[in-house]
Amino acid sequence: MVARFMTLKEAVASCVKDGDTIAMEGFTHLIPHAAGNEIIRQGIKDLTLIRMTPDMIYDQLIGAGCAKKLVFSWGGNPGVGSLHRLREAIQDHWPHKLEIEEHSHAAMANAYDAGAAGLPCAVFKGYRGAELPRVNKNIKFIECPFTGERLAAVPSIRPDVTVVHAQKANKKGDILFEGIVGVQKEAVLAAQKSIITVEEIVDDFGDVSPNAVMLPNWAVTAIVEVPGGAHPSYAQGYYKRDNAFYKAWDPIARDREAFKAWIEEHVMNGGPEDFAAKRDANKA
Amino acid sequence: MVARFMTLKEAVASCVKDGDTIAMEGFTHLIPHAAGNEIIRQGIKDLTLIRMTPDMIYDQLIGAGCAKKLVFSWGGNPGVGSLHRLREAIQDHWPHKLEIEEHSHAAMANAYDAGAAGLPCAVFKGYRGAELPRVNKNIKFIECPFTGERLAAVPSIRPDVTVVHAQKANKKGDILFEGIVGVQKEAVLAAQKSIITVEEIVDDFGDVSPNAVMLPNWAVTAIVEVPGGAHPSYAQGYYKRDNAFYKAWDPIARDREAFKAWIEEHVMNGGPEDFAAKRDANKA
Amino acid sequence: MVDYSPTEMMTVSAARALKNDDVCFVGIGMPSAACNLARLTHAPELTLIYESGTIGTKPDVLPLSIGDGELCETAMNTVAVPEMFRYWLQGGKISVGFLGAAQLDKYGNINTTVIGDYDNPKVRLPGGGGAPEIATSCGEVFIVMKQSKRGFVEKIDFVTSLGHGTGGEDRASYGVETKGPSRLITDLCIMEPHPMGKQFIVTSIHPGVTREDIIENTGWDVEFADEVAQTPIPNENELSVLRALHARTAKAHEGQQ
Amino acid sequence: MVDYSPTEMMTVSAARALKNDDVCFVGIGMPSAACNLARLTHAPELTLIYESGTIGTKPDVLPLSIGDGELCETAMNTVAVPEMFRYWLQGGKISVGFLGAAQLDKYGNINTTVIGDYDNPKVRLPGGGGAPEIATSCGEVFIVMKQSKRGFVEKIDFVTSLGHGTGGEDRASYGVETKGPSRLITDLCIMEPHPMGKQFIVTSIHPGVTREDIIENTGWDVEFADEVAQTPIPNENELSVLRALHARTAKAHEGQQ
Repeated sequence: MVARFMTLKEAVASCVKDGDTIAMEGFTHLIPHAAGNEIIRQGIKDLTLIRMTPDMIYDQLIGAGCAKKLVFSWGGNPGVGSLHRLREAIQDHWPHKLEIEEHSHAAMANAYDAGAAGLPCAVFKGYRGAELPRVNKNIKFIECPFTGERLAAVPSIRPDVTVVHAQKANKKGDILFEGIVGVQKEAVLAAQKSIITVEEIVDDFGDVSPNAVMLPNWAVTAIVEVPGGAHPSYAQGYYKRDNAFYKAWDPIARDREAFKAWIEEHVMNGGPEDFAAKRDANKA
Repeated sequence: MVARFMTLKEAVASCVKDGDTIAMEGFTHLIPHAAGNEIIRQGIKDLTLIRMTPDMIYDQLIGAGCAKKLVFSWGGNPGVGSLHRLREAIQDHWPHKLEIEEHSHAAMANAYDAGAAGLPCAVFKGYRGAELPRVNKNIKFIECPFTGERLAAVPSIRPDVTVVHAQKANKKGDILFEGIVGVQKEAVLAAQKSIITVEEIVDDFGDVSPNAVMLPNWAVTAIVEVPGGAHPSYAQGYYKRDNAFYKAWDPIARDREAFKAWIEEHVMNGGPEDFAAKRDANKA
Repeated sequence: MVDYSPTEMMTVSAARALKNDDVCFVGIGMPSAACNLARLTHAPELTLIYESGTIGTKPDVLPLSIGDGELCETAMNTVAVPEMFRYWLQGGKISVGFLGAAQLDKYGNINTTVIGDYDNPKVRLPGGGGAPEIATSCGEVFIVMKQSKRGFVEKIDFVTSLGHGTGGEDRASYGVETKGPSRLITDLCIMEPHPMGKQFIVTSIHPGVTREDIIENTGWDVEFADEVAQTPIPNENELSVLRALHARTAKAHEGQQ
Repeated sequence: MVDYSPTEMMTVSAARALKNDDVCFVGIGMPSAACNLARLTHAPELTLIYESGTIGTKPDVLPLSIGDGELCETAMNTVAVPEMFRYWLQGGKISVGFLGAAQLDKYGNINTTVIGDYDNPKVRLPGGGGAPEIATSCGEVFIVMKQSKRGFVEKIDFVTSLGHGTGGEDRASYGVETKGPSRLITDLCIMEPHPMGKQFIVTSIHPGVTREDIIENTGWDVEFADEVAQTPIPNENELSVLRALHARTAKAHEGQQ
């Protein structure tokens, strides 16, 4: 099955349904914010959200009531402070109770790797002396059959859908990631379906390195051109991280009413086409 | 400990000793033949040789009597036929008995990966219904603690020394691999010490991709400039695979005397400086 | 009407088994010729993957080894070997694995390890390489191999890689969910596994070959399907593309040293 | 004689703990300032690694997040996050991990998960991120943290990452072979683990700080080494480099939106 080019609306409508397990990845870089907004706009519910760093993108989805559960390893607004929507969901069950499954970065990175590798679990040297295994039943320990060494195991991550943002697709639908590539490739390969938003669709990638970080068109489900679609995160070579926006998010997210008004104005009454202007304002 | 630039003689003398476990890698591409010759010249003995595809480079080391044991997954002269020195060592114990530990490619690739990752073993979906587990005690099976699925396990590969060839080092000693990168990076990271022969030492790598396959100088022990050092394999961007030489190896290796004469002439009376001419004859 | 050799018949038949949207893990030798012939004829979008890490490669000449420079230069992308075996093969991304063999039984179990006893072999063969996991992780497996009593045996000396095991549901008993060997293409005929028993049965015979030829060159009791087809002969385009590919390859591999 | 703040004293002291040949896994915030100050002063060849995958990065301004573009643009190489945690951190390639904390006990065990009960937290903190494995896989760990009774507690509410456990040989009982927290740098003093008991003891006091200041801002019974040094004050170069770094950073982060 070769990837299809679609609108963002079509891509989310055809790939994401209520109750799905979804990974939206991007490690500071290339976070698929436009796609996150589209999921809120389509009113999708009961999602299990997976993400190493559920920063602003999941703060929005959680506050908007799309999430049933969160699987994560670090939930903050990096360099700014807390995620107030996440915090309120956990502490005060608003807009409703949020189940959490908490891991370390190493565990999640290994779990994505194992998911991409078709394994049921990831085995790693982790959680030694740490308390998370007491509160997370999805952390177990096994013994190395050769040395007897005690190793941590977590279930692999195998989402129904993975959504990521990349710099480029070519006309055939192959995808190119550059810079901080995070766990995007693993997250796509681990998933049943995938949506890739891209800055641009090009005829070909030119003289790109043979060892570039890429996905072939047959390993991807839907491709959507959304210039600026990672804003307020960034796309190396296209625009810079909008650090000021991350700081501005803090007071918005602190207040339920301010948050609801922001979602109404920018998400419910907005669309993916709004992101190009944000890209232009943060040109590299 | 930052990498040191050395001669090949110094590098082998300081990093490789009798009885070591050594991995010389390169998947068709970038096979460190000049370094292999140097190990024969220095008369190093009782090596445990590890390599996925012990092609001509290990045929030479085994025939020359350097090896006690071979750990491998495919032992042939690709596209040509058998490795006659390997075959004779196994079938007729010449020049002496050779212990073998045989795996599949998937097992060895996973074992290098696990070695680089500091794990005692690799866990993978392998060897299902295959007979090697009957004859190789280093293949065991474990159960996934979440699904109960039966998974294969092999000890990770953690050589005393890894020897590989790369296209470039920069003046600081960082290493750049391009093209078919095989398991070289993993093999170096899995080892206690490493020798990297390179086609050339450059001031800097220019505008190489941020995601290029590289090793920093502090992850490498010894660097040696040996132009043509991968001949008769190839170095992408420098020279082509000398397929004719691989074919010519067959009659040489078939015959003990022809083999001994070849080693005497080209290895014992040769040196790393001979490889530049071979590179020139096979220019890309 | 064109002239062709049995090997050409085999290669063309093997090529035809591949579809345009297949992702194919290519073994060296005969599989490589068949896979590239398919790509150069009816399946231009066929994705070829070699275990050296090259994805979507379109070589102009056949590689002598599975890691020739041509494979990387013409590939969409080249990944490290652990990634190839972990994310792409084990990750279930490959639809067809194409294997050859030294010894084969009627259930498609393959031996490329030893002839004779493992510890005291009569002939030490190269070994499994990628085959043990190609055989279980690819969606299905095609085997291409010249037919002979020596190669097609009742019992193989060593099970390098699993086919249908002892037949029937045995393959699944190893926790393997993929289809396994679904087609065996030889220089005499095409065989496919029996739907229930999983033993290979002859489903198509190449023109000019008799049932006796097949029986004489097979070490197990040959079974024929109720309806046995005649394999269509290579067409002119297939033959000319295949011959040109071999000619380019010979020239490229001799031009050195 | 120059003027400096307690935070500057802390950052400079933390920077000085790093050696030129260290390979340092950098947490965000205070560790990032200290590590880059070291690189810009006495340790120009110091290798800085951020968990986003950047190796040998030399940012001109401090990143707001651990994955800012500046980190990649100035790095020797950028790898995928699974590779970073698997080959580089777990693989034992990192000599120093630099961590901050919300709560800390005298054995260097760290809490960045919750204040209060895990299931009904008073305050939900960001969580462990890379810390649980940074704490066990790096050769040694430096902790940098402003001193307060609220943060320096007798018993932390949740053990996000292991320090010396319950002291003595407890850390090794988890199969951990690395050194663990070997230095705690605060705005008041420097503490190091007791050679036997492994509890932190004050080994150096910053100028102008009294023993009482330290005792009042610590939730456990403070121990002082037999010989307590006075921390050398920041020199002019350290301060000017640090201030210029902060000024560049502030300008860069405000210049947008």
